[in-house]
Amino acid sequence: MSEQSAHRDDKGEQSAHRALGLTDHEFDLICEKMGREPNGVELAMFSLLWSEHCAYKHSRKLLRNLPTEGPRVVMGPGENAGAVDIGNGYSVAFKVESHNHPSAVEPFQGAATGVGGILRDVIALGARPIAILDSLRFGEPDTERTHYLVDGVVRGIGHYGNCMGIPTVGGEIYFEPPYEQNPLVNAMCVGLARTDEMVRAAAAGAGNKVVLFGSLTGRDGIGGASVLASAELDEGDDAKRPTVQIGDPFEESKLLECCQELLAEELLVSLQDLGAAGLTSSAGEMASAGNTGIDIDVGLVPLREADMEPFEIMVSESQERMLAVVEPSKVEAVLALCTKWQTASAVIGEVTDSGTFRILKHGETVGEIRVDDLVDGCPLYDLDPEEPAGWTYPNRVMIEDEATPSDITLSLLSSPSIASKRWAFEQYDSIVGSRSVHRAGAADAAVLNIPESGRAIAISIDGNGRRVACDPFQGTIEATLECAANLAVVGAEPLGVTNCLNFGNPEKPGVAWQLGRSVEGLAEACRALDAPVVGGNVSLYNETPQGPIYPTPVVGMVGELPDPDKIAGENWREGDAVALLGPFDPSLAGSELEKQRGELGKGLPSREIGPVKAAIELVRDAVRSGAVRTATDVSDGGISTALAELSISSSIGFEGELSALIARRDCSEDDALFGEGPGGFIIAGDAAVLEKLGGQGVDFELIGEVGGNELILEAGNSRVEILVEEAAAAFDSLEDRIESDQAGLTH
Amino acid sequence: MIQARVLIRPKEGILDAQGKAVEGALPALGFDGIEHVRVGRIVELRAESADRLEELCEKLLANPLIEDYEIETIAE
Amino acid sequence: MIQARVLIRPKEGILDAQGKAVEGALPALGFDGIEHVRVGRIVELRAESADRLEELCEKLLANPLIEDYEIETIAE
Amino acid sequence: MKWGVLQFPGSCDERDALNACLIAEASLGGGGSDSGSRLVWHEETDLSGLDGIVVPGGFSYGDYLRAGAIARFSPAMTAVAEFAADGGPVLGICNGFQVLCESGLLPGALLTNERTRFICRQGDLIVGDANSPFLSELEPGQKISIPFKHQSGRFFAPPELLEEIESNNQVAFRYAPGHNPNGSLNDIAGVTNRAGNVLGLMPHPEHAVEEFAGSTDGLGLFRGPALAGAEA
Ligand SMILES: Nc1ncnc2c1ncn2[C@@H]1O[C@H](COP(=O)(O)OP(=O)(O)O)[C@@H](O)[C@H]1O
Ligand SMILES: [Mg+2]
Repeated sequence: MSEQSAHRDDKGEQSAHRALGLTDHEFDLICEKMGREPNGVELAMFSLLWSEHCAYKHSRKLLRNLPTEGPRVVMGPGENAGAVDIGNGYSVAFKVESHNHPSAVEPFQGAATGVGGILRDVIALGARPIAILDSLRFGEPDTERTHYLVDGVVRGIGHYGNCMGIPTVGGEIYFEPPYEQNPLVNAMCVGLARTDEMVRAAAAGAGNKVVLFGSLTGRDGIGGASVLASAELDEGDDAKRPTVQIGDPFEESKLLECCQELLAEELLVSLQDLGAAGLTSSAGEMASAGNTGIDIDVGLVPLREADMEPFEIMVSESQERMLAVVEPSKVEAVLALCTKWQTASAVIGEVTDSGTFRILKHGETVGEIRVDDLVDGCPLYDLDPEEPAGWTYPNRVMIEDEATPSDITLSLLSSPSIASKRWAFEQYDSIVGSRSVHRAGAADAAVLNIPESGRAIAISIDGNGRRVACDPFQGTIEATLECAANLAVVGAEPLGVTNCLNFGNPEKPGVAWQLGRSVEGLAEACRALDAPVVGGNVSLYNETPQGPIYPTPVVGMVGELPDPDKIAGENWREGDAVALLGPFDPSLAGSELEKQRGELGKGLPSREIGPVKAAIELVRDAVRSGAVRTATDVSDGGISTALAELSISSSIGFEGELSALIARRDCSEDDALFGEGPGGFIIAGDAAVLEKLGGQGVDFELIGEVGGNELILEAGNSRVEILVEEAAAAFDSLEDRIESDQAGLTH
Repeated sequence: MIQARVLIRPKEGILDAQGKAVEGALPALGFDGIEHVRVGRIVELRAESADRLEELCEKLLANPLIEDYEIETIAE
Repeated sequence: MIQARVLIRPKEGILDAQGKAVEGALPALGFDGIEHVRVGRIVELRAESADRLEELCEKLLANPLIEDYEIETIAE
Repeated sequence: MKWGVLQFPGSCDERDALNACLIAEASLGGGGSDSGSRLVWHEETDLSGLDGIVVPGGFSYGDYLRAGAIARFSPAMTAVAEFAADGGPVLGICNGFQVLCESGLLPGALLTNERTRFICRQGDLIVGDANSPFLSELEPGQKISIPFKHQSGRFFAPPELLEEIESNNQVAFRYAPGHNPNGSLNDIAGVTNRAGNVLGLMPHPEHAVEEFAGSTDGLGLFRGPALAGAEA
């Protein structure tokens, strides 16, 4: 295949580049840069590295506006993961990544390999992964397809993390119709490393050897590029071309230990994981970052199937593989350690000073591309944004007109997006590693003990796509603020942010507008919070003939706290006073209730970040001082839902009223009870202690008292009155809705 | 060389959780009239001889306390 | 009624993590000369007819993307 | 006491278990980082100098085939069998329990959970009436809170064997009423060998040894052998 050209005038391969996703313009550009037409191997490599996924061609310009610097930043965007300093010589590395499409095709393996992939990004920095979080989006859980996807994805995520011995400590799941055909599976990994032992991915030192280790290379994930295969191979051979990647956490766990030992023994110059586009992207990016050239001999790559073509070897996405640059004198020791950990390894090439990426097969050149052309040559596109005139997503009525405030509260609690996700999270090992700080019923932010630094870290992940669909700018600000609010409740202060931008087709003006406004919102919120964005991922083209998904920026935030013994939870006590704190100005726009009423529309009220930030800081300080032991932020479902959740988690009721809020905000009763928006905290405790939080420049009012077995909440003439038991039953109803027709067959 | 196929099944009388899960899923998927579902493992391998296959099963492939096994071989 | 036996195996070319781990462990257990270990599942069931078994495999028992299946039936 | 904690390819909780051993030692006035407690690589065969062994949780060899099936053949397990035969205390946790059952050091087997799913939850256990150094600090009937997390934790033994386990007082722990997560026979969460020096359980006492974890009820198991030794 290598000898043939991929000329577009050549009849048989006329549209090879198009079938591979390259435009005619891009193909011409490649020819121009190379001074000739690429052969098949080269074309396959270009098509992948110039893909949206690898080249960020529609998003890179936007991402440049994100704040990425700060005193605690150790590694920012551009590395395999971002990292921030947590003191005492330690850093935490973290990143969130999507595996949406593979999970739509094969939910178990798709989710499992999504976790495996993000773990390797963190492992590649020399960090030991200490936590996983997941952010999932599905359609409403009332179809066989959604049940199948939820079951497979949750099992897949659990399977990988559980087998690896890395705790899955948090996450979120939303169920919304636009995700029905295009679920989102985002996974975040946090790792811990000694700052001075972290490695970068850049290849260095001409003459150094390139070592591939881990799983054998097979035909996994050769998706788009199989077009080349069918052009080359006989008809009917397609069955030999699996595209589904299979995860093997056992292999990855050996790989992790092996990498840790290789680095501890100082045997590596640099390290890189193999992810999308396999060897092509990892070797290419290593050479690009190090301003070197690189030679790879596909004849030296340990294969699972003997008869693989050079292009297949170069683009295979077989999982659980790493690439290292090693000084010649240390190669033997590296291979010996790989043997100790029962993982395959081989020297497959060499770093050169040629500036070119040469592909050889048993010493004979089969492809040759300038590293710059391959890695940085892809044109970056400007978007062509246009704000859509109205609400472009469907509306469905899910609640009766005559529902009383009590009915509404129960309906919100049992809404799949709000209901307890215990069913899912109990399938995850959340305690392995002995760092997880246990707080009964608490879910706002995960807290991990870091004795190495003498502190703890908190992690939150958030992204309500529905609100972003209403208003991409405000919605993304809110997602970021919510992460910070979740951290505040455990006394943590933001250190850094990662994000995954899940959007539809950016070539459509409406989606382009969503993407642009969302990134602006992220940038604005991160700047205001002094929380630099140290990494992330972009997943575009999330749409089906039914339309695009909700624009879904998933924000992951890592913070630090001085004392894991002083964090607020969701357990209140009989007789506690309860207060509403913060500039919360509730509105039904974009709320869960508006969704249930089928009345969603464009726009969210804009809110200033400053006062929200002040409330976040006040809560954080109060929690740190030990004054507040019960706190939560007001989120989906509004105040009635927040109070109900607190009642449920401690099995004690509440009685109170919201007249002060209604007067202050001049809002409706529904707004007060069920409205959403940023900047609201519910805190509980000793009245005298709470009152000290008033009069500090942050809106504050006592709203009631803990006690009894009912949740009673008055707002003007509206009254919610439900038994805590009833609320708990509604809140625990997700399992019954999900687990109806799945089989729970273990793979 | 021989080609061997080892079938390993949960012993009669032991609750087969996976088999039960399959049975539980059938009605929702619209399958009637299916019963006695048992899920086991199949291990296929090539061996130089059949001599030690029994031992391999006893020691590794099956746990005689909870599983029965059956060996089928084809000489090649 | 018929008695059916469904053999489900990882597709050729698809990573068989189990088979690989078992094969890797054999030499240490003192078993030599064994290769090409593949681990799959076997599902046995009784059904009123064989009509919809194919569909059952596609929908529930096997994952056609990554697994091949084979149905053997015995009328009773 | 010097503990050895086995490490197989795919072990997950071995550092946690070692940590628990060190905390227990420290609580008894010994230990420290130079206590001599250490990880034992699965290829090691020399356990001399060690006073107790933990076969930890995790997914040894990926749990492929059956949980614990491959790990039992490691050289270190041969050494552990000798160590146990000489009366040394051996604690198997979760996957380690499965390994000990597979290798015949403990009676019974562990099957896939009744609901086939992995489950991770804090639960209550009732201490059984087994006579074991690991239980020396615990009273029969005492309730303790220990997390469990597993997919194959359903304890099974054929009727005669079960009867034998019960009549020989080999039950170390039962799930408290309503807390049996997996369908284990007789709510059995952990058993000992006849002599009592080998104990296996599905729940994870090593994840209940520090305040921040929400319970320290697991510490007793790790303190037990040293205390029993002191009494002897
Ligand atoms: N939304 C984003 N925000 C910030 N950084 C991003 C974003 N998306 C991608 N990046 C950065 O761009 C680089 C390339 O990302 P990616 O191709 O996903 O890396 P990898 O190949 O290592 O998985 C990474 O350093 C990543 O952190
Ligand atoms: Mg990477």
